[in-house]
Amino acid sequence: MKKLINKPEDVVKEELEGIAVAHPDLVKVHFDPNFIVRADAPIQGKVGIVSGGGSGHEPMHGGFVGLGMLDAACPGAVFTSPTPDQMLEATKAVNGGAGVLHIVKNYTGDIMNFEMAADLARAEGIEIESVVIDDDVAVQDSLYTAGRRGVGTTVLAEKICGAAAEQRRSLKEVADICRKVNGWGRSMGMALTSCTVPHVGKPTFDLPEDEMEIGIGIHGEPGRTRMKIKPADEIVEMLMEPIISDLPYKAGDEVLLFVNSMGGTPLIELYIVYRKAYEIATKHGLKVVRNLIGPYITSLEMAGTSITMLKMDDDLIKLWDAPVKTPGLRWGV
Amino acid sequence: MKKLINKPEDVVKEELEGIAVAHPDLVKVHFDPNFIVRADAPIQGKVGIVSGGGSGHEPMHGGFVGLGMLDAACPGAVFTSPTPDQMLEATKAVNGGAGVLHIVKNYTGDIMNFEMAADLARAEGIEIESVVIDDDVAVQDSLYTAGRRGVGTTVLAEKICGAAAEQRRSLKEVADICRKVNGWGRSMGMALTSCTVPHVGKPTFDLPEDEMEIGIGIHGEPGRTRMKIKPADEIVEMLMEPIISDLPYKAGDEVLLFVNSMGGTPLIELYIVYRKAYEIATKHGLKVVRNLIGPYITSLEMAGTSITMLKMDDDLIKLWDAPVKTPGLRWGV
Amino acid sequence: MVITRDDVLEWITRYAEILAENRDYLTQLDAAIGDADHGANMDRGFQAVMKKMPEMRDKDIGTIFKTVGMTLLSTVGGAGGPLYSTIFLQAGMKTTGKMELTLQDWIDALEAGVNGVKMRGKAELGDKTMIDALVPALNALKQAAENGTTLSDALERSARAAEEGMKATIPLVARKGRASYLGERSAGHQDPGATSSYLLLRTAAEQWKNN
Amino acid sequence: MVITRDDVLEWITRYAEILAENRDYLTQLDAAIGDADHGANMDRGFQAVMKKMPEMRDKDIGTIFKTVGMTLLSTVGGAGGPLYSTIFLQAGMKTTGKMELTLQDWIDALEAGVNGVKMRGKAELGDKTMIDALVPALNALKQAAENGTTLSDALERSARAAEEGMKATIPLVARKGRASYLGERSAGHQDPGATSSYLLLRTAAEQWKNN
Ligand SMILES: Nc1ncnc2c1ncn2[C@@H]1O[C@H](COP(=O)(O)OP(=O)(O)O)[C@@H](O)[C@H]1O
Ligand SMILES: Nc1ncnc2c1ncn2[C@@H]1O[C@H](COP(=O)(O)OP(=O)(O)O)[C@@H](O)[C@H]1O
Ligand SMILES: [Mg+2]
Ligand SMILES: [Mg+2]
Ligand SMILES: [Mg+2]
Ligand SMILES: [Mg+2]
Repeated sequence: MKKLINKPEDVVKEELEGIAVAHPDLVKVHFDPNFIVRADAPIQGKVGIVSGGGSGHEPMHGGFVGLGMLDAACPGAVFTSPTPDQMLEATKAVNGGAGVLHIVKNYTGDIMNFEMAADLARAEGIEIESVVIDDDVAVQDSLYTAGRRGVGTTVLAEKICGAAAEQRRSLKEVADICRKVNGWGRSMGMALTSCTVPHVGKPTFDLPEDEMEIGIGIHGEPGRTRMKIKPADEIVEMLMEPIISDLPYKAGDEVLLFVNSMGGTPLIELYIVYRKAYEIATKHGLKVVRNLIGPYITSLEMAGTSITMLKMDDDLIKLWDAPVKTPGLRWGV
Repeated sequence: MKKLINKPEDVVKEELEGIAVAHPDLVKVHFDPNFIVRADAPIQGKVGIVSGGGSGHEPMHGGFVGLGMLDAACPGAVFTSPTPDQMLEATKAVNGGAGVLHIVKNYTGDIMNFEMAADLARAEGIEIESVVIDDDVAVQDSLYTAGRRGVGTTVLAEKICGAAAEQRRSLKEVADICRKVNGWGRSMGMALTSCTVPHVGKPTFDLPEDEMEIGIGIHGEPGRTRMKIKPADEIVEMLMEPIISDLPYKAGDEVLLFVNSMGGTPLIELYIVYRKAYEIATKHGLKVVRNLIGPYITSLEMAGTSITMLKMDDDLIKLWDAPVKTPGLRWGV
Repeated sequence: MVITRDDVLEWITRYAEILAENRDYLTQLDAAIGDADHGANMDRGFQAVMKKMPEMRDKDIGTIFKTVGMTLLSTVGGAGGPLYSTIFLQAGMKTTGKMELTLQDWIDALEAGVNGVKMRGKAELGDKTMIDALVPALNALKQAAENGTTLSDALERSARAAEEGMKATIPLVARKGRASYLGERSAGHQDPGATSSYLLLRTAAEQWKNN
Repeated sequence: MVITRDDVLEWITRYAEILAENRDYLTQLDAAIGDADHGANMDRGFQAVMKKMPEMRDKDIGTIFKTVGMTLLSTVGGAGGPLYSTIFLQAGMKTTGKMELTLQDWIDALEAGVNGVKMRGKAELGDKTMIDALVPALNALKQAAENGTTLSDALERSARAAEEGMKATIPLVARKGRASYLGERSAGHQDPGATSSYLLLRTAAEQWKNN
């Protein structure tokens, strides 16, 4: 295992210590239970937004805490959803009296832990709305399974809901926007290499030099199919087709196109991916009105990419453009 | 070779095509000769700032074109300095009558090509200043060799000079600030893995699973020494010691601390590195007043990190904080 | 023919050791169809439980179970955290104040735990989860009690039933939890949660075999 | 006993082929002590030169050399680009209007080119650069001319001297170019630029051996 770490069991703690000394102007880091909270929380009268999940997806979620995005993030162990006590403390820390939105990615662990935290918070008199993100078209949607995973749309939902909360919209409105974003967002990912979970010490799966996994999630889990590696343009077609046909997006739709690195894929390749994704979207009559390109929701050092498309309307565009000031996303301020 | 590319010979062209469709609001991309220029160039009365170098270091330089940073960037083939015709055309495109600054990393190829371009531009009546960045303490400084490489300080110089030019400071002033930044900046890097140049198809060097290279540059070249891999804290000490003692930085100095990913190292590890670098800087009495953490000057997908420290004064801090709006760096606007 | 408070503490202690020994094994299983953390999660949780030993030593079994449950809740995370925590919290409610457990007490406690897991996780038998080890084990216990077998015999049967249930997860296509994202590709692998549940019941059978 | 315009064009054409064949070899050499692009750079440059063949065909040697130089300048990049471009541009100035070259013309052209490289790159003999192949080759040519040998014999001697100079770079510690960043670690490897320069002169000797 080649990583810039000390002891595997200290990875998350030391990462948080790094964040604490790096961004004291933006965030405060609490330990035991671990959570990252806006330096100016709680903000009276503003809906608080809390998210969280396993570590290893940086900058998500901790890097998205700050003005115009999350009020708090709860990092679990690497790829392990955090625990209800973290979520409860984070919720209390950001409660400004207008209620708190939990943005939860659709994993059994995240769902159950956030459910318990919401129950506990409600018991303390805090109004809670929970919205589950399940945008991964690589997984068949079904009532009889855990359903779809929550992936790239999470980042977009956090930005957009953060802006809505900043405008002092009500808990119900912010939660409704979150549901709309989830309903309008679709993602699909692929991996060229596995990642290595620090406490495991070797790659989660073996992928021969000439093969790739299509339909991976963000936890180093294998994808839906393994196949020979192909040119970028063909790979992008394999990711875009199921996205576009799933919603389905219609000619004339305005969309945000988000090309994400799984962690180990550099920007030079992302632009090659973006070029083709943009071409395909345009060929389908979609109007790419906004975009995001970079490593925003990662799987440690995994090489690969995911593409997320989000249908936009005027309100979403305005919320997307609104100022954001976090360690991981910043503009307009 | 596992990369999201099509044909190796098309990598740079297709990356540029991606940038062109991704950021039409910020930049225009010219082909044959290749250069990226601010959408609103030339700006009358403003010093133009041009940089360039081999591709494979993204977001540097193309991602730093925009308000408050570069006016144009000239991308060469992967790891190959661009040619004088690119630089000449870029220089002409950004010349607003106040002269043009060339920020050149200290590599024989970059130096020679920029020299020729400067001669050609001067022959066309454009005032040119060239500042060479040579901040890499891994390389012995000597008059009898090519000297030190230009690495991380380049990113900081481009941001700071860009802000100075935006304030309509004169060519001489902007060039002097660039020289000051170069004089006050020191860097050192290390690699956990090699990168793979697309047209070569296999890693530039072989690095066993338990070894690392200390003192690497940004072109996949081997470093100064190879050794067994160590815990992050020890690695950071090995990078920080030569940096701090080289300038030398003195207790009480205000510094900017820049922890960079070589491309394949994810943010979670960078924060572990930052934590220790911050601790060491603080222990030496240095005051870390600003920082930058992320993949900003990369070597394709190489795993590893580099640390840059820049001594700051009030003017540099103000210029650092000034608005910047580029694909790769953005704040304040 | 009863399980004393000390038996319970020894069982928990031994299970913590078993988890440490099987940490990599459980993680391997989870790497194949999940995210390679089940061993580490369970081990972290039960190490935290072991730190609570001093304060649990003189408590009743209900309090012990509830302490284990609360500790797991705040240290395990993932899907395993709430589920194992639920088992112990629910078992704790059924055993409040008790200093020893009869076979029937143990059945009641386990049943409450298993029902809690079903409620929380909404998994059915055959979904390729820990339910597939827990439910057969519970049924075997009940059957043994009806047949009037000894406590140790009943425990052995429940461990065997858990083992069979665990092995039966191998061919299944997962319908719940992270493995369900793999669809057909999840078949051919043993479920990690069913495995840790089997180990829990196997440890009970070994630990209490002279009761 | 002269080099005609067509000889020059054939030499350039053949060198382009040789570079394509040695592309990976040159890149390997550059990977060891540089950045693994010398083969690709030179190949790209001379492929671009080949595209200019139609327009060069009926020009004088000076114009041909200058066209090659300008083409390399805008297509090679790196250190190799300006240096090889300088060789051809300078040689072109010395041969303006000429339709054929005597041995002395060739010596003058190459000398101008080598001096240009020295000026631009500021490297000395022994710095582990292309200078280490070019300077011995030039000296051998001059010596041969003094001794009154035939053109083909002189060219063969210059190719051999370039080869020796190239091999002599192996033990050297680089003081110029990218390899100098490696310090002592650059010793033990043959310089890629000296190798491509050797190939240039070896191709001339082969191509013009019947002149
Ligand atoms: N809905 C569910 N009901 C019951 N058990 C479940 C459910 N979902 C997952 N599990 C169990 O949890 C185990 C995985 O636990 P763990 O690896 O700790 O959590 P995670 O999947 O969040 O990484 C699975 O092997 C399965 O036995
Ligand atoms: N200052 C110099 N003078 C002469 N030749 C040089 C100098 N610097 C480098 N070279 C030659 O250039 C070669 C490298 O060329 P190339 O790989 O194309 O450029 P780069 O080093 O920019 O990648 C070296 O092997 C060396 O022979
Ligand atoms: Mg997990
Ligand atoms: Mg090069
Ligand atoms: Mg798991
Ligand atoms: Mg080179």
